[in-house]
Amino acid sequence: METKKPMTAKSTEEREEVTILFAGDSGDGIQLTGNQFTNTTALHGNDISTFPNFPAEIRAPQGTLAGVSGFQLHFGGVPIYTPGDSCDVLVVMNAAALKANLPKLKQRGTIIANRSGFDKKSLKLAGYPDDAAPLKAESLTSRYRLFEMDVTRMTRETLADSGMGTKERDRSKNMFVLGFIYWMYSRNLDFTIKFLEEKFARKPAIVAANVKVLKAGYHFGETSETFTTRYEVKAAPMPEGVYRNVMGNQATAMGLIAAAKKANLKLFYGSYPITPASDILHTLSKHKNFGVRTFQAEDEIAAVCSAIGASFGGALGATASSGPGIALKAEAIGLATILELPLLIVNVQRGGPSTGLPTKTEQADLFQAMYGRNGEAPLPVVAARSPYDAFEAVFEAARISIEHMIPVFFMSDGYIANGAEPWQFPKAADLPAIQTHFATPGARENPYLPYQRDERLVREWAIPGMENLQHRIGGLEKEDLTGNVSYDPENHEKMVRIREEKVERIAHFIPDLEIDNGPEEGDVLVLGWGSTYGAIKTAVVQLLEENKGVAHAHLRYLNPFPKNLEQVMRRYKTVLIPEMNRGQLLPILRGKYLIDAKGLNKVKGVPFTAAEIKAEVKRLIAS
Amino acid sequence: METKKPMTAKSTEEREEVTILFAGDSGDGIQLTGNQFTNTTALHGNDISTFPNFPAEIRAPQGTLAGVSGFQLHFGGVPIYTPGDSCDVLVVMNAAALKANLPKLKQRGTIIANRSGFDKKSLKLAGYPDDAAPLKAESLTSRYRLFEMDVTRMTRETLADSGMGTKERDRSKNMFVLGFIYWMYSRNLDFTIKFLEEKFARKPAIVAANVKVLKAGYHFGETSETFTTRYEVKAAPMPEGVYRNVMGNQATAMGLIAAAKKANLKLFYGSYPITPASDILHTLSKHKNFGVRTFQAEDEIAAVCSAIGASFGGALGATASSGPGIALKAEAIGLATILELPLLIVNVQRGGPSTGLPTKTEQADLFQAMYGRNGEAPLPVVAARSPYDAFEAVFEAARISIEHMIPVFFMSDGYIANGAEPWQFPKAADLPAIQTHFATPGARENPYLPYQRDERLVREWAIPGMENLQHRIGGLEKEDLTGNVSYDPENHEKMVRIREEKVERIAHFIPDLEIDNGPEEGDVLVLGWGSTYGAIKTAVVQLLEENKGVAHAHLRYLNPFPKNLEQVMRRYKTVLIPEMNRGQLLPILRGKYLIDAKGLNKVKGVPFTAAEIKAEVKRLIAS
Amino acid sequence: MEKTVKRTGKNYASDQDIRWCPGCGDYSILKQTQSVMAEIGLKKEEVVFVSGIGCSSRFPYYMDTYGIHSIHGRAPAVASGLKATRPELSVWLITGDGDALSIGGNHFAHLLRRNFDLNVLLFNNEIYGLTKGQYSPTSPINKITKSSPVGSLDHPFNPLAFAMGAEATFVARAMDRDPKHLREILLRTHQHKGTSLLEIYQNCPVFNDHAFEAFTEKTSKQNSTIFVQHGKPLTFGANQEKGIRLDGLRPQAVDLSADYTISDLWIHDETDRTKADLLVRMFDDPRSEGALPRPFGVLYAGERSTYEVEMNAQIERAIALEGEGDLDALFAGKSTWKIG
Amino acid sequence: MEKTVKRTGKNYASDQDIRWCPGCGDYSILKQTQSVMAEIGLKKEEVVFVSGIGCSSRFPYYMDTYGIHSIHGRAPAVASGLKATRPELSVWLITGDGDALSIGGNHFAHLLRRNFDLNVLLFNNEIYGLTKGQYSPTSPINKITKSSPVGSLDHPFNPLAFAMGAEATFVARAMDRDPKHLREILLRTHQHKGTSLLEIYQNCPVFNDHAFEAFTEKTSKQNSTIFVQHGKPLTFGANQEKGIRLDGLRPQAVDLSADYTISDLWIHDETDRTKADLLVRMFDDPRSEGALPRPFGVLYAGERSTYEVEMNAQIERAIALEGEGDLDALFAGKSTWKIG
Ligand SMILES: Cc1ncc(C[n+]2csc(CCOP(=O)(O)OP(=O)(O)O)c2C)c(N)n1
Ligand SMILES: Cc1ncc(C[n+]2csc(CCOP(=O)(O)OP(=O)(O)O)c2C)c(N)n1
Ligand code: SF4
Ligand code: SF4
Ligand SMILES: [Mg+2]
Ligand SMILES: [Mg+2]
Repeated sequence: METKKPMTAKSTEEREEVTILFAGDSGDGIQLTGNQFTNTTALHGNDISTFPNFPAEIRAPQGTLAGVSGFQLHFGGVPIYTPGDSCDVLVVMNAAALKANLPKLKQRGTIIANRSGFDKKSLKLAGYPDDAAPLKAESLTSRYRLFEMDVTRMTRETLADSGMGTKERDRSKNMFVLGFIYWMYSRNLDFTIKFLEEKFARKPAIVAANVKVLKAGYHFGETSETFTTRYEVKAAPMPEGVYRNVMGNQATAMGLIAAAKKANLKLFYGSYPITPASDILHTLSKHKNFGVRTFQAEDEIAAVCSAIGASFGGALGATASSGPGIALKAEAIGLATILELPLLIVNVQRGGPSTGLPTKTEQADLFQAMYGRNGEAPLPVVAARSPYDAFEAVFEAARISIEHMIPVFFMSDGYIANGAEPWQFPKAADLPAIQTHFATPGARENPYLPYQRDERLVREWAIPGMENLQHRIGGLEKEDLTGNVSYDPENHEKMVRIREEKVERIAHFIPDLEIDNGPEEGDVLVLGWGSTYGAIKTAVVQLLEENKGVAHAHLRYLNPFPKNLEQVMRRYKTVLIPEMNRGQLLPILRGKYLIDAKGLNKVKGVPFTAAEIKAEVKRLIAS
Repeated sequence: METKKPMTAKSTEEREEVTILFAGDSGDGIQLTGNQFTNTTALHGNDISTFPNFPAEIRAPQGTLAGVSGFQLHFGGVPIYTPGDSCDVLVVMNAAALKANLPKLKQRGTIIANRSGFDKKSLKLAGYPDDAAPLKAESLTSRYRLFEMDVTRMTRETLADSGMGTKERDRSKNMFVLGFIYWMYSRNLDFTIKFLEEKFARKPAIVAANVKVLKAGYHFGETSETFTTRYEVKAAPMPEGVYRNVMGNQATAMGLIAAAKKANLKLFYGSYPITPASDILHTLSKHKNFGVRTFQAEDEIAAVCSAIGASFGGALGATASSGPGIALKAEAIGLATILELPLLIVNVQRGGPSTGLPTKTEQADLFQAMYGRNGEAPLPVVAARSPYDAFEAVFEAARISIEHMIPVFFMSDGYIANGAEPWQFPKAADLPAIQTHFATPGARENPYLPYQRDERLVREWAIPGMENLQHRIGGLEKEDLTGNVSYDPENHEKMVRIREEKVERIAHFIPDLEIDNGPEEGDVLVLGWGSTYGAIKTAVVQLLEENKGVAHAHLRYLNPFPKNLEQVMRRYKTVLIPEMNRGQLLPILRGKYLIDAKGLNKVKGVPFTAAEIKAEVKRLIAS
Repeated sequence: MEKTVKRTGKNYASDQDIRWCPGCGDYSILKQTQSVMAEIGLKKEEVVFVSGIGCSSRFPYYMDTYGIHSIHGRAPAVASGLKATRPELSVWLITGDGDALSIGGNHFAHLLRRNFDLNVLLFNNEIYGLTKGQYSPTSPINKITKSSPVGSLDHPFNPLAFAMGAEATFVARAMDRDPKHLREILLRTHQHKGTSLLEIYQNCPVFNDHAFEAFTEKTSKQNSTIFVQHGKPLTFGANQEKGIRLDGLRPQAVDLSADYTISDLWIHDETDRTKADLLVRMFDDPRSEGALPRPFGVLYAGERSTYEVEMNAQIERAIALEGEGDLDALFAGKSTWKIG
Repeated sequence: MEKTVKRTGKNYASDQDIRWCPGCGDYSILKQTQSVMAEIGLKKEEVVFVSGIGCSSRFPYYMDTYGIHSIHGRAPAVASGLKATRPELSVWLITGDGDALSIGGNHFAHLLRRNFDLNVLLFNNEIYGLTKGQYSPTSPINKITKSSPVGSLDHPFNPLAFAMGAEATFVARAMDRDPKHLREILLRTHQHKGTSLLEIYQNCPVFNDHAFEAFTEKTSKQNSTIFVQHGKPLTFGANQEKGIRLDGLRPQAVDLSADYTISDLWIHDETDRTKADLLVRMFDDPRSEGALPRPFGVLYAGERSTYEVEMNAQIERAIALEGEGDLDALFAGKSTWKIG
């Protein structure tokens, strides 16, 4: 369908950027609504960042606070790095959604509320007192702009003669809201209509109903008297090119496929489902035509061990999990360390300790990645900074793993995994080739020594099927060169040092740390890693506008560190390290360089806001 | 039997201290010989330290280097802290034993060699060239004092009319050597005779044979012309009291039993066998009359989980393993962290990574204890410094665990586990009582809140069977006070901080760090933890005799650190931290206090020698 | 654990909001369990629910008893330690098909062979519910799920055959949709001394609706289920007009109206392990041609001493033999010496 | 993996010193395995031995093939990943009773149900050898060991019954002391397509000597062992003068000289799972009164497609359907937009 630009008396205002938070019951289709708006907005040319936030329960009790599902979406005609500290528009489907999310709304922000979600029962379920009328409360009406609309009723009416039951009709509620918001932000309905047509290809009645409601919502905006203004957010000045929208777990899956392909290896992915990592498994399992072998193992130990077996056989073995599952893999990762085989361990971090907050985000597994094994077992650690960056970062992790014959940790988190942003995806041909380091089978001058190394300390990879290269490896300490079992004291120390040095030497094969933003020296360096990128970036951009002497650098490589890290740190009076944990990178850097870096820590299961980082930098500059 | 002091023309020299290394094939009964000499020598009143060193194989190929079993024993009339850097006397039963151990013999040291262990076959098995005669080699005879004796032949002859077969007779070979060494060091045979009588109570013929050979060895010393001198090592000036000999694993087992008893709790020990921790299980399983429940679980995960279950039920749950097994427990330890129940996790560290060097010692699991879990999950860590100290240290660990309702790591290692030393064991009545923190069942004014805390942040322990205190706990983040599941951001941060602070506050309930030896301030502080104690102690004693400005302090508590640790460190120009790893305590202290402490690291599966530490201190002072 | 106060099922409910999806089979199981607790008259403080992780494993939160929601797959180990030290408690283990048979398979098997006296309720919905719908070790082959978009490859476990192979002493089956029978079998599960395994077919309307339809729908259930009772012949059908006889070693469904009478039928003997081995193998896909009906009820109830009884007996024997442990004697060991 | 070069068992030996105790049963198994390799004519570079941890798990070091000595209990998972990606290799998994049935029980069970085409040699010595003598999940109850000074409490697993419960497709038993039979069964183990489980009774002279004496000693073995062969009646005794018949569902030992003739006997049908279920339950303590003999040989050999075949078929189907994966199309996904 073509959405004709309606002739209307309503005015259109321009906005640089907008944050909308859709919130409702987990059954209300909030995630779908958010995703649709995201995609449409991406096609519109805006820069975007999203953050879905759903309850740990599959279907938490309807109407309660625990059951609230949210989707926050920040888009603009300027570069966007986070889903937004707070929102301009809060769309709430029921009372619980309002109660849970009102603190996130900006002063003078807009509330769009589904009136029928505020009936007696809904108020009670949300835990309001018996006589409460939150939408009427002074405290609300004086601070925010409220638009009530009876979404439920209007949806039912729209479908009055569809022949559908009430329950079925109610399922389209979210389309009404979506249509309305499309109107409000002058978007086009095409993408969503196409989506509906594909999704329900076999159920034309459902397509028709949803499209009808979607349009009804759009037209409601146009015709209703309450709404006098719509907004226009211009396309962002993004680099020229072709874009798509991508979520972190998707990007991770694609990065793995690409790396295997670029190394000419089979990809074997052994995994056991766990939130928020499961979607990597789901995505990979759809791409069997790339020769990807996904193996849903009986547990995390089997998952990583199967990946080790695959790597021994000459594939790129990969496994992913989240905190508790990674803990289970520790012993096997130790084995892989001493075997010196390629292996990728993906940790999509979530709130801990223990089962913790399964659906929330956190960065508290860095210690585990660095130190969570018995014995001296250092391994490279690479972290993604944002959903789309997961592609490049995991590709890098795989490159290091394959080229240096070493297991590598790849750190993502719940925020990256489920967040989405536009991605100017690369051309396959432009991706660097990854060099495998296979031994030469057949007749040889010298016998194959599995633990003979090149100048990078990398051993050759001989795999079953290669003639004359038969050898045995295992978890016992091995003799230098031969790989035979050795209990010799000198040899042990030698091998421990070699494995350590081998990690260190990778520093020669990774780029130096660059200043992402800001002066090359100055008052404060905000040094981040992982998904704090967007918040730090936003904060530093703003601080620089305020002429503060602050810069931002972001570590992708956490082991080994870039060669110039110390130098960079020493160029600033203060180094601030924001982490969504209680300080993990911080003590490592302090201990290594004896630099009195400061931490900024948040452990709430939700990302930093740019404001929090700004405030801390200002405090540091002032003090 | 009473060993009559023989009238002999031989002279007796006095020695302050002596180190003997017994070495032979794993089938030669070396460990038994060493243990017998240890016990007899302890009864003699000497201070002692021992270090058994056996191959990873059950019965490695006879006669080969891999099959060599050693038992080093350092005793003296002065305080003894280590099994000795090098040995005065090397007893070798075969060529492989000589080849493997000669480097450990001091210049001018004594070799006692079993001649028949140097026949052609033995030489070949030991990997000597065809025409080698190592006992005749200039390099040997010029540097050491060699006594050859044909133990095998003499043993066989002694038992010539015993009616036993050759193979059976040969089994008593070690008794001949033991008898001879008893003569050489003027020891009494009683203890060993009594031991033999008890061990073979049902086989009097075997007792008779062994005793006969033992005496034959003793008399051989007396009568043989080769030996002109015997030695006397006077009793050591040890504090008055009653002593026994104890190995680290035994002391650990007893400490656990004692702690449970002093807390009036059942002891439940869930474990899966692993070297070098298994003996704790073996020892505990013998003491069922203390109500100790040992449970040989199907794996390490079940072991720790069963202990958690027992603790939930109101027992003291404990589990032990070594590196790889501890790695497997990581996820469950995270659970225990968030449950806030007593739990003792014993790590008898061995060489790593992975399966590593199962029978060798190392300190490379400190990182794992501190950081080897997902999420923010700090736990107290307590380390033993020597075999007998394991008793007190594990008792302390248990005290903290029970009194503070928190899982505690107790760190031992292979050297402590299997080493032995005299122990002036305490009176049970003198051990401090351990206070449990049970809730009051029955009718209550206020409802029971499982996560309500006292000023130490310790929660009350309510266990099944207690009326009106029913509650549910688990691995999801819990609401402050109620313990209900909570995904609230603020609550999460609060709980993370509380758990952290709870560990920190334990610092108020442990002693300050004291200087073990040396001045209260000065040039170098040697700061150790764990089983490096003896080597550091010996080194610092010697350095102080040389008037160096060096002191020794030893950390028992690794988390939290003693309150005064930073102060103490700052009183010295340099802090040296020797560790049998690549530096684990070191970066933690550097990061925490920004003190430029230095590491001295050894990762060879064998302990530091005092000389190594001395040399490094001298180097530091000189530079 | 004797009858003391008269209680109803509701007395066993905690104050926590229940967070299962509407229509989830877990509700029925919760209700019947609470009701059985009341019927037995268990003291709330002497009951402990131990669970792993999964939708089903949320169960303990909803019981006003002691409870521990442990980690994925490890509930059997937690319960073992608890029962070993507190044999007098009534311990109930709640687990799912993933929790018990995927990550927790080994602990589950070892629990069965050790035979601690506790009750295992295995909520089998043939899917991973909590992680939003991946196939489980009980999902039929070729199952299309999020992680198997073109069908799963893994031949499924037969949970009760697995249990028999792991030396279980009590093996039973029930379903959420037949609360009366479920209740009856819950009672039997409680009564057995030893590890009692009750597999409960539980519908997950969100991720695996209809998985057990053949056993629960009016139209099909009479021919696809058979409710076994000790000492009774195996009959089934709308009017119990069919039965199972043994043709040599092979169970065979027969029509009672025709060539066979009730006396030809297999008489259920729940104490007979060989017969139980055959019964658990009656595991045909109910939609397949000539499928035998799926047996429900107590398939096996053997006798074997329980682990905690033997463990405590060893301790009592040790005390009888050596006397109550004396720390001073322990410390001194076998040989000491005196200085000074 | 076809016959190519004529080799002897020695060709398959590596240059490493063997580090088992003198007299250990492992030697015999090593020798027969090498000899079978030669007989089959496997190419050394196409063979992989995967093991866990234990004395037995040292095995790969002694073979001049590819080998991986992994971690305790996890060899099945390692082998699964290997076989999934390299279906053409001949993969042999070496494990012990502790490795396979204690820590590794779950992986072992899942391997069996998935039915990867590989061979599992389970060295059962009823003890933990490498850790110096603790009881294992196959040790008889009341076993006195280092960790059970007054006797173990755990009812043991019956490994082959466990395997049947875990949906194994091939289940066999042999022993170190009967090398000829061992060799024959090793060959069968190799030939089966799917996960072939061969349990080998292996004497540990150091920590558990005599464990299988009843089956290996001249005086007792004729009455306590029965060697089954497909299609042949179950006979045993010094002169095969005894046999096993089925009395209803119960195997019964009978004397052929008396009331029964050979035609009354149970005919072994290795493809019959029900019979195999009964056979694996012939597990009496050979020293007990009226003990049935213990069966050796191939007890079950069923057919089921292998995991790797199905996995690779899915991949080929996907390629046939969607074409070889194209990275650019993957990156672009379903909807893109252009800027500039
Ligand atoms: C160590 C670990 N791995 C994975 C998970 C994720 N996880 C939670 S429950 C579950 C499976 C649930 O399936 P089931 O046991 O059948 O329970 P259901 O939800 O179906 O009741 C998984 C894989 C976890 N919590 N912990
Ligand atoms: C994670 C882990 N736990 C424990 C051990 C110690 N361990 C090594 S082998 C073994 C058991 C060996 O028994 P089995 O599998 O029967 O092999 P056997 O030595 O008898 O051949 C144990 C407990 C280990 N190596 N790793
Ligand atoms: S996902 Fe399925 S099993 Fe889980 S609560 Fe919902 S309906 Fe029940
Ligand atoms: S301990 Fe036993 S199983 Fe291990 S090598 Fe020695 S004899 Fe063999
Ligand atoms: Mg399930
Ligand atoms: Mg064994």
